[in-house]
Amino acid sequence: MNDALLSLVTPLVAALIVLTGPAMTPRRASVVVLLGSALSFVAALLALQSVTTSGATQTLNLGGWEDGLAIRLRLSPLSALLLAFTALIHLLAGLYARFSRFTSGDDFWVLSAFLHTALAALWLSADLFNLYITLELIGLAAVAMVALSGPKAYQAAADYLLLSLAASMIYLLGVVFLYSEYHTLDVIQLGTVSADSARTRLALALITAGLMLKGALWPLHLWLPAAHAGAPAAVSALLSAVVVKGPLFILWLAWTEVAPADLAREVGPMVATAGMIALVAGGWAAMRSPYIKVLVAYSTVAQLGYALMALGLLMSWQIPQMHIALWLFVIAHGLAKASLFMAAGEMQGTLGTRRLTGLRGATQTVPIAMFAFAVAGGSLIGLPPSGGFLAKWVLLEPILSQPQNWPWAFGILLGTLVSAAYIFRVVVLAFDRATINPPDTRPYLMGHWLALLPALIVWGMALLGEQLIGLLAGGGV
Amino acid sequence: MTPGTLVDILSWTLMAAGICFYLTGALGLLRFSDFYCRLHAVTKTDTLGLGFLALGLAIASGSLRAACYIFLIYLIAMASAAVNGQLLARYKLEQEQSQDDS
Amino acid sequence: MSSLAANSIILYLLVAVALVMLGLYGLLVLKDPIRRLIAINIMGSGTFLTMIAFARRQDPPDPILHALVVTGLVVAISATAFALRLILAARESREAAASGSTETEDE
Amino acid sequence: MTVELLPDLVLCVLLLVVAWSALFASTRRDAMALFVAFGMIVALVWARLGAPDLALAEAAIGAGLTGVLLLRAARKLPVSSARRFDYRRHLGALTFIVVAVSGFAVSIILPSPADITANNFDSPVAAAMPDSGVSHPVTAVLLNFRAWDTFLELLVLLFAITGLRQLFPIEKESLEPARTWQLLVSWTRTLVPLLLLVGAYLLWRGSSGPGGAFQAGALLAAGCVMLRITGMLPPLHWSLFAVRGSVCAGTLLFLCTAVLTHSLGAGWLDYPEAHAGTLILMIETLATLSIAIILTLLVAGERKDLCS
Repeated sequence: MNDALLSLVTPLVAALIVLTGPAMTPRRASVVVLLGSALSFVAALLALQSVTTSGATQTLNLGGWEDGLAIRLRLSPLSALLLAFTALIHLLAGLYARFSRFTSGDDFWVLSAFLHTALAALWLSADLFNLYITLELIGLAAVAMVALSGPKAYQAAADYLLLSLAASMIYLLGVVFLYSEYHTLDVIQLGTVSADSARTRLALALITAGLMLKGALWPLHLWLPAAHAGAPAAVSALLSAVVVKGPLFILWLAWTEVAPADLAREVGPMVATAGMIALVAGGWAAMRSPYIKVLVAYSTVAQLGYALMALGLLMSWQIPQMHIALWLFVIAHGLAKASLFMAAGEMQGTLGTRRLTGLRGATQTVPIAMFAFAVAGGSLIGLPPSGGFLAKWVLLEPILSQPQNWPWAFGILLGTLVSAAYIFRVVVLAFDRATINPPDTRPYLMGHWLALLPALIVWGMALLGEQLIGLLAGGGV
Repeated sequence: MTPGTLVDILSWTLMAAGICFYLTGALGLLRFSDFYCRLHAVTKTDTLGLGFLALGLAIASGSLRAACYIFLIYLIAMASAAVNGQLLARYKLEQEQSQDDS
Repeated sequence: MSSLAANSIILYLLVAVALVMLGLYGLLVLKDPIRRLIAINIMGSGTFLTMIAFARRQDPPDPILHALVVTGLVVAISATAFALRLILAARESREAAASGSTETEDE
Repeated sequence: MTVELLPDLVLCVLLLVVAWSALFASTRRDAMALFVAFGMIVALVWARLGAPDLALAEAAIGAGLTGVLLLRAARKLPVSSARRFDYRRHLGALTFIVVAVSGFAVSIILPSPADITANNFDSPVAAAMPDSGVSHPVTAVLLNFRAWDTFLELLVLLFAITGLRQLFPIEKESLEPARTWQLLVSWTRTLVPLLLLVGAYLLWRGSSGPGGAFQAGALLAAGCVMLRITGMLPPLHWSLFAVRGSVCAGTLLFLCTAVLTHSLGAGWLDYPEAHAGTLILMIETLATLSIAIILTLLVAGERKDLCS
């Protein structure tokens, strides 16, 4: 637990130093925040190691009060993994923001460190109200970061904030109904006492609606493309890679731990169906988008469909394999999407256009960024041996083993085809050497290489596949 | 008729009077045509209405301490009503004047 | 502190749900961002009223729910202030763009 | 139906009517003004429901600070023309609410009304109170049992102010100097010391009765906002260390306490029992400072405050 707390505290300390420190230029701020992220990453890895070697989930009652009174923090293999993942993504995005030519605004550093803290607090919390505050923290930080790209993004940021506030109110109302019935906010305690009743159903429905709106899960995703596409590249990477996963984590907690198993079994197919529709609808919208970043943003909607589907199937079948698939998806998607957004930002900046058609001949003008885009896209499609392939493989195995489950496999197939279509649409344009769109400026290679980095990591995930699966299988929670 | 009921009757009468003033104030707010008249209706009846209400409550409470609290509250409320009324009226007046100029 | 009748608590619960729904409806149909912000705040008041009504089931009222409302209020005011400023800034930037000022159209 | 229900009914009708008219008022300014009135009624309802702490907070925030916030925003917005009365919108809202509330009543309340209002639970708070270091349960929950929530709540304020700082891109410096009337200035001179006194009292009082850091901070912020608007307080330049320091002070002390109790004491935020009361008062004091400054900046902050 010590290491996990350290991982939570370091970015906050970095942010406070940046806020109060004397003569804090953006350059110094970047150094402080990057150091914080790096330390946090190391601490998260240590936490991961300690939780896997001890083999048990650790809990901590804050303030030393008994269960039910204290807020409980919980370090499971999953939360340790997510801590490390968040720190890694922040480190990568921070490095990109530091060395890329396209600045992300002076306040990027404080806000990104704040966002990191809030996410770490979310992964560790096991208290529904505490989770509400972390959600609000994430929402505020994310909106402020969207607004970093200047006045043209304010409208999108304002819409994002209003919806996000409404969503957290709906979530909070659900939490209140749960508390009114069970007199506790603790996830673990709720899991032992919850029963199928009208009030529980209402509460879970409210919680689910709020979280789906917050996490841009289909059909409540309409705010996402404008917000994610409007932000600076490093911010888009953070938003798509980790921010939308927060609500997903709480949704997963609510349905696998708080909800009674029978109710979860009943609702599971609906969630999985929503995921399937998200896959196709999001992919279709991505395919038809005329802008590079909007395409990538819609692809987030589509990819979250996989996660939603894995969650739905986990709820209805209650097999650990779906749990593994869900979180592998989250991590693989996070890394790939970070790379896609950074590459898109680099290409867009170098070629001087936001339009997809501007990418003609990108293989020659911005080869490295385009390579990063293609490699990350390969993971989204699920080409072996990428992280995306690993996740899809784990998801498909139990589906294919039973003939009555094949409709789900059909959905996945359709989703794969659509994602292949939108990625190849970009790649084909990029190979068009006849009508090359000349770059505005000489490409600045550092940013391109940094955009490639997460894509390489996601392909490297396959090497660690066995360990990752074992890690996630070890702790059911 | 015990002294207790006498006090009750007195306090209820005062409170009823206060409520009457509030009602007339509300009526004035709704029916008067012009800004200053409305302001007049609200502030004047508010002061009187709150005064009677506070007096009634102070008598009903039966303790000197509570009566003092209520008196303090009345004092602050009255002062703020007077200041706010003045400020609103002046603001409106200045707006009208600046409109006339242009 | 006299305990409140069960009927009153139910009444307040119903009103709280009505407020949340009113806010939600406003959020769905209104276009003006400031009115939508007001709608969200009304939703919030409804949610907090639910909490306080539930807290009142005990005598003295449940302190945990009261503490949660205090926390919720802070979150609400911070978010409202931020949102209001954001709405104004968005409006200013649109006006600047519309009046064809030196603000560049695009990157 | 009993007579006791009458005041509640009146309050509820008032609440709904004002909320309704705040949403659908004909002009935007009316909507804002009505929303401030709504805040006052909410405070009244909460006082009625036995929550004086919250009524205080709501009155200071919902009616006071939000009012200033909205009125300042209204000054920057053009006057919107009055909208025609759109009966479809009202009808739609009415249908929506009636359906939802009756659905709620039928499915949740009617099956077991006694179960909803039952008082069958012994809160663990009462049992733990003697060890908490304070005697007011809400303060105990806020600063001891659920101190982590309060810590994150301070972070919410910090996030909001950091986010707010970048939102002054093209705002011109206000052309007309703030018009200050003599009456307003003298009224502020009278009121602000009173607010400071009440704020300090509430902070002190918080350990044993309704009150506490947040209410005190909100009142102090109200005073600072008044001073700031009348121009009696110089701009709170962000570049001043004192401003940034006090913005972060609450968070910093909280964080130090957490780390120290973790490394030297029994655990994360586990206060040593003998010093719990003192520690809580210290944290509350700095938290009040932070809350007051941040709320002031959030409500009255201008470009010259935040972007220097």
